[in-house]
Amino acid sequence: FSSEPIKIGAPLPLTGDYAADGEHMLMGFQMAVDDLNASGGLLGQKVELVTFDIKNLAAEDVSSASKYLIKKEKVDAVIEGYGGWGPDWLAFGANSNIPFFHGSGSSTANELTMKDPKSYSNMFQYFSPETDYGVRAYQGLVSFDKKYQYPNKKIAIIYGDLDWDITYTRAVKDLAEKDGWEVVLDEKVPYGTTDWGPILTKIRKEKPAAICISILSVPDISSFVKQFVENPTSSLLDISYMVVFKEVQDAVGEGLQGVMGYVTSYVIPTPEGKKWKIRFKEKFGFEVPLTTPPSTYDATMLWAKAVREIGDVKKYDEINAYIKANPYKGLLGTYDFNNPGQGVSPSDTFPIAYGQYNSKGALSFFGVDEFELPNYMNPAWPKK
Amino acid sequence: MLDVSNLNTFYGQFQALHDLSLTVEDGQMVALFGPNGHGKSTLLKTICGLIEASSGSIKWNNTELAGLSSEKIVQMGVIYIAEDRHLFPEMTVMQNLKMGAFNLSARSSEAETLAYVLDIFPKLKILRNKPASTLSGGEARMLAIGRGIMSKPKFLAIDEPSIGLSPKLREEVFLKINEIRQSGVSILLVEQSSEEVAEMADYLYLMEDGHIVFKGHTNDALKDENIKKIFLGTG
Amino acid sequence: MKINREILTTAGILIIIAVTPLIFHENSYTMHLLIMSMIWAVAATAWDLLLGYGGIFNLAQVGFFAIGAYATGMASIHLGISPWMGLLLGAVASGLAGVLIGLPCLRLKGIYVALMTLAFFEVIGPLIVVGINLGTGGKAGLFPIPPFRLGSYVFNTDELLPWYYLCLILLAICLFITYKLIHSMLGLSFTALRDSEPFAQSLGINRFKSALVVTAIAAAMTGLIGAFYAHYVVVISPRMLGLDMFLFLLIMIIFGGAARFPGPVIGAFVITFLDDMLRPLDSYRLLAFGALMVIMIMLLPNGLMGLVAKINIPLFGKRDTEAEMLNPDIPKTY
Amino acid sequence: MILELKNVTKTFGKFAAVSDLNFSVNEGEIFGIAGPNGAGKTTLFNIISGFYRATGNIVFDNRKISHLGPDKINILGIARTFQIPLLFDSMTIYQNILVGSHFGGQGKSEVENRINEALSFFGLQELRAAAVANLKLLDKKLTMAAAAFATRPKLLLLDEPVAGLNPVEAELFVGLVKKLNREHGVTIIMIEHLMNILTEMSDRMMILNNGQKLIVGSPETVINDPETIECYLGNSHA
Amino acid sequence: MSLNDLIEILISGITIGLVYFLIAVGFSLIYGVSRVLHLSYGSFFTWGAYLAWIFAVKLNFNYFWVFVLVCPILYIMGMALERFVVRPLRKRDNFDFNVLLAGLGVALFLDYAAQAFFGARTKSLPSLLDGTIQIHDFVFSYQQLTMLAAAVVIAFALWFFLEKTRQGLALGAVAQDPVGARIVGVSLNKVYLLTFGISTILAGSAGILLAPRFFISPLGGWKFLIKALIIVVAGGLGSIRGTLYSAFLLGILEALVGWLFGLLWVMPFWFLALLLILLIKPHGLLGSTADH
Ligand SMILES: Nc1ncnc2c1ncn2[C@@H]1O[C@H](COP(=O)(O)OP(=O)(O)OP(=O)(O)O)[C@@H](O)[C@H]1O
Ligand SMILES: Nc1ncnc2c1ncn2[C@@H]1O[C@H](COP(=O)(O)OP(=O)(O)OP(=O)(O)O)[C@@H](O)[C@H]1O
Ligand SMILES: [Mg+2]
Ligand SMILES: [Mg+2]
Repeated sequence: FSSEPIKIGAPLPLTGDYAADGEHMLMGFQMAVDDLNASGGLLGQKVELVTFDIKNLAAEDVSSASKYLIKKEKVDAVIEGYGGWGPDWLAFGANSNIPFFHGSGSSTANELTMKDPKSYSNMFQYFSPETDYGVRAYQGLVSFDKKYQYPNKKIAIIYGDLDWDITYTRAVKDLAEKDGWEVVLDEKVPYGTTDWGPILTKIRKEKPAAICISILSVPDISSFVKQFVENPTSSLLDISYMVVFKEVQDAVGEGLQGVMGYVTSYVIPTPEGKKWKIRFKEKFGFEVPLTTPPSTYDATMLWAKAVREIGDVKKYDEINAYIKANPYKGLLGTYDFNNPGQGVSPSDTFPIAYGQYNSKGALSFFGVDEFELPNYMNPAWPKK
Repeated sequence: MLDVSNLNTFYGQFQALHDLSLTVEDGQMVALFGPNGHGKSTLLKTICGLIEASSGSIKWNNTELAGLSSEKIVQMGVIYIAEDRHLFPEMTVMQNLKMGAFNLSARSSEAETLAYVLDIFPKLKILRNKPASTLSGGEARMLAIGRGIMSKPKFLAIDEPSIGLSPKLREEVFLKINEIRQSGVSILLVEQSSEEVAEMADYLYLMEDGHIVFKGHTNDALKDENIKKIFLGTG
Repeated sequence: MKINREILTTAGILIIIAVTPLIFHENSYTMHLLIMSMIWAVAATAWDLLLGYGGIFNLAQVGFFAIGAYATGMASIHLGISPWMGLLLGAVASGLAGVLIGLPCLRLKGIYVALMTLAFFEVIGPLIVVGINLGTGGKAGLFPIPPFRLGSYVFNTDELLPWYYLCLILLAICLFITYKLIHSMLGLSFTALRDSEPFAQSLGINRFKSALVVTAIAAAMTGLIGAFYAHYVVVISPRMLGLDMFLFLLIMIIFGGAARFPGPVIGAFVITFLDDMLRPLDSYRLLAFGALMVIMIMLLPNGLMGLVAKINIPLFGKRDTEAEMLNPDIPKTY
Repeated sequence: MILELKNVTKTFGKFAAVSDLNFSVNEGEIFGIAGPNGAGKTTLFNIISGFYRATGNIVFDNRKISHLGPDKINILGIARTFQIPLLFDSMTIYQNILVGSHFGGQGKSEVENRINEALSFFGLQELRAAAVANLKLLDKKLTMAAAAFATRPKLLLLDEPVAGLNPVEAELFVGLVKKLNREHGVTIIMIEHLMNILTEMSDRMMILNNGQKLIVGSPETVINDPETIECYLGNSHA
Repeated sequence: MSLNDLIEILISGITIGLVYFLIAVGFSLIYGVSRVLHLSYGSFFTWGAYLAWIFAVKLNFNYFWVFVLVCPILYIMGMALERFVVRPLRKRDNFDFNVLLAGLGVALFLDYAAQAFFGARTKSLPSLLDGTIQIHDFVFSYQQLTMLAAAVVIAFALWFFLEKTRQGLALGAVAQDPVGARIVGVSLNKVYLLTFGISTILAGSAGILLAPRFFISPLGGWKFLIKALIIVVAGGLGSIRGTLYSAFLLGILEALVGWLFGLLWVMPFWFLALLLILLIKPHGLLGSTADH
């Protein structure tokens, strides 16, 4: 390697409530950086990861992150995992022109970028916005009428007070209502809810055919499912992104059979994808979790490709322009930023995976690809 | 027999007791007089292990008390009745008395002692379910003395028991203390001054600035006009 | 004003802060840390005024910070008022909130005040979230909060010097107010109340009134700096009400020295930079912090300022005793 | 008449510590109160000085004060001391008195005067800079009284002021109280168990028993009253 | 609202109350005896659960052995905290304030030590007993019933200990007047050690009992600590019975408010309830009136 390493800045929640997610994001980065260095580095230079703990994602930590990474460490790209708070990143990333990738999955962030494309020309959102996941969930949860007889047309919507949760469930609700579903429960709950008695009483009263709940916290969602299963109604249950967490599976066990949700970082089982999964397991000793590692890996690699193409890591504007103009094929599909919001959105080549826990306790996906199309199942709530 | 010799006690830099020696024979009542702020309470607290002596010895029946923890000292029957009472404010009068019998040697005879105490201070019987925090100054004093007796003392160090008592009660209290002495308990009684106490006591010590300035049989002291004037407020 | 150790230390600190940019103005990250330190210095000093001097265990301080930030944030985004007015508004809004919370809470005593105000603190977050229709921005927060303007100059994130000196002015103002307050009769009344409340009352001190006044002042100072913070970081959200800020402010107070003006200021700088230096430890950072905090309390119960008080330098006049530190002499004018 | 109590009752739960008490104190007199332990004397002081809220009516200096808090009552002109000495332990004597002078006294420009006067009246000039925490009892009691005096009271309530003092000290203190009464015209109400002192000082005396008034009158009548002897003084005083 | 709904709400309120009682009782005890606001309490709650996780999940012991093994460890941890952190501070100025902050420091340390050892990811414990039973229309899980039993046993045992045994009375005595306690022959250090030991066991066992319902994460204790604080205050600091009442009161309030207005309103209503309680009774439901 030539002497100067190239630095990538990674603001991650390493302590605090989101530390668990931070760990997974970090794995994707480590894998990417090791891959790059193993193949001789980037433009002959060693690649180095500089992390910054953004704790509970408070604005000043995000602000400090940008200043620390850009001004002090002088990194050549910033890639964050996900925060769900796109606007924060726009506020701080826009002051420079270095490539800045954020995984907020925020439709607001896309809209803001559209309004001021010039100052945000270096900002790329590499997760689909939450509304698209809502659409996907709607298709999986409520409109899957070919193989399933819905007992009624009632749906219950429960969501945490994050933007992500609100926007996601709103999308499901709007589509369902348009289809003639009756929304019998539309309830916002605070994060940290682990006693669901009052809500479950309402659900038991209405016995809705479908329940859609979005709250991005393992204890919250696990306790919901666990307490629901103690005295269940015959409802299809969508727990949104939380299906991916192994912890939820460990905690709820059998009760998770038939529960559905979407996956943001689903490695498409192409030969490359399969190989990558094996490599991951060799490196870390366990199966790739369905959380973020492939995403942070992809983001790093797609930036690296642009750098290689341009041939100079400091030519930020050119790199940004290249990223925008050229779709990149990664583990999760083809990233295409060529739109005014500079964010990816779902398509045939960049699918959203929607899955259901089967009787073997594994997620079966439908609609992602033709390889693994399972039969839709009625949730087998344990008999009392 | 309690034998204090060459005791020195400090509060930080400040020396409160200077080379102090004092003896209380079995069954004796010794009175210790002195103006306030001159170390009387300090002496009692040091004897009972609430304050650590920096040097000197305190022998109780040939056992060295200096350096022992207060609970061991209490266990041996050396009991302190504090000037500022130190009752348990949220406990009732009855619970306070029961706590007096906390140490193992007092437990077995708790019921008898309790009857004895309530006999001395009938008022406590009336107040038995009141929290100590609500007692009047004098009532609290009675309770403090009662609690001390509950500990089954063999040696009782009493610190200014008469402050705040009504004249009638004061008289009674001294009579009772005398009674306790007659039951075989050795007593070291601290007062600012009091002719009644002087007359009851077998032996008298006078203290000034942490030094013993006079010791002798009460009769001798009572003959000394100077002492009478300064320490007893009479003559 | 008699020159004493407190004034000398404070003046020293302010002068050092004022000249530091000569060295660091190039390094915008260090400048940023310095600005954050000043912000925390104000918040910690105001809190110490209550905790250390007033003996009022008000745990809602971080809440006042948020109220100040939201007042100016909402007013400047939705009503378009100038950020300068926003600073004032933040102070006033927080001061009022202080009174509002003080009215019920300060009738209680000691630890009950602590828990009542803690409960209040816990409730601000949910209220901000619930109040999304009033323009609080809900859980996502408010963005972007407009910057200060001076004539045609617009404060911006690339040039930190103007922010820096603005913040320094606010810090100086707040330190001045605090110093005056500690050495006023109001300050004395707190010592009196802490030593013996009945005696104090029997001499004409009204505990409730005294407590309410400092609570309002401390809240207003916190709100003021909260408002500055909002403009400086551009985004605010209920996440600032997390445990982090709460803990860190407390740690700053201990490190600096509770009730040892201007200890919390020193604490704020030390902790902010220490936190940054420990960054390479990643998730072990807070582990180290916890251990450090305990060790510090065991070794230096009076904080760094307690240490300063022990230093014997001729320039500092004669050595202050503990008692003098706690009971600064009272100015002869009333 | 500077203070008048009408039908004053204070109950704790079911127990009446002071019940249906009526009496008045004349301007300029020394009014002694005695009575058995637990008779309600301190409670009475706490009522008058606003620490307890009682039923009934209290009029001070032609104003109804029964509803006011301790700080207000002090500012109207009633100061008190406490049975167990209370002081601001972390302050000096000077500062203790300063608190009284500033918060309790009227006229901010007079603050320093009042302090100096209190210091010299109670002979504390020398000790003014001493920390009060480790003072001896007499000096504590003097400081407490001086702080109360610095609020310029019309009426001063003293709760067992000489308890715990030796005869010489007690005499000194009593002398100051008399001087306060004579030279500064401060009306005094004083609780004391030491009968020789109380009778010697008081213009009039009252005995409380079980929260009720037993007798009010001149010291001689009071201490020779058989009921007083029976419940309070005991036989040796007869 | 139908009767069945109401009963169901009450049942969930009582369940929540149970949880809160289990969490708050040790905290109340420790404050009651040693006047220490034990801010690392929540971390011991977490550690209890993590230790149980090691034995129950990693080493596959059954719950009986888990308790037998974990309780002594917790007891020792509690005593160590008393001996090495609290006791040295007790001798110095500003004890109240310093011990509060030292508690925070210990909490930070323990929490992040947990993260270092066990990782940041949420862990779960299996239920103590699996399954549910139905009574009329209402379904109870065995887990719920175990918690009920545990709460009853703990409440009774504590009551008995504090009111009926001499050691228990000694704890009270130390709380109210440490010098007085020494005068009657109580050893302060022993009592403090005992208190910290017991309350740490209480915290840890609450962690074990509740982990199957709420899961374990390094920072999971904070939420409970804060709730415990509110409950203990509302009940009256130091009163175990008061803690019992207020835990159930606030639990039922939570269920009712959640049902009527939504869970988002629970904390505001708690705040209101606390305010009301303290305005009417400034020392909480059963708090003593003596000034601390
Ligand atoms: N905790 C303490 N710290 C420092 N000095 C103390 C302490 N307790 C007492 N002293 C000092 O020690 C000296 C002796 O006090 P002590 O209480 O023994 O006197 P005493 O003779 O009992 O007086 P009194 O008649 O007032 O009870 C006094 O000068 C007092 O100021
Ligand atoms: N806060 C309270 N709650 C309940 N009872 C109380 C309270 N305060 C005082 N009492 C009771 O009221 C009675 C009168 O008390 P008070 O202190 O007025 O007596 P006192 O006349 O001053 O007696 P002493 O001469 O012993 O000081 C006592 O029986 C006492 O127990
Ligand atoms: Mg004494
Ligand atoms: Mg009295």
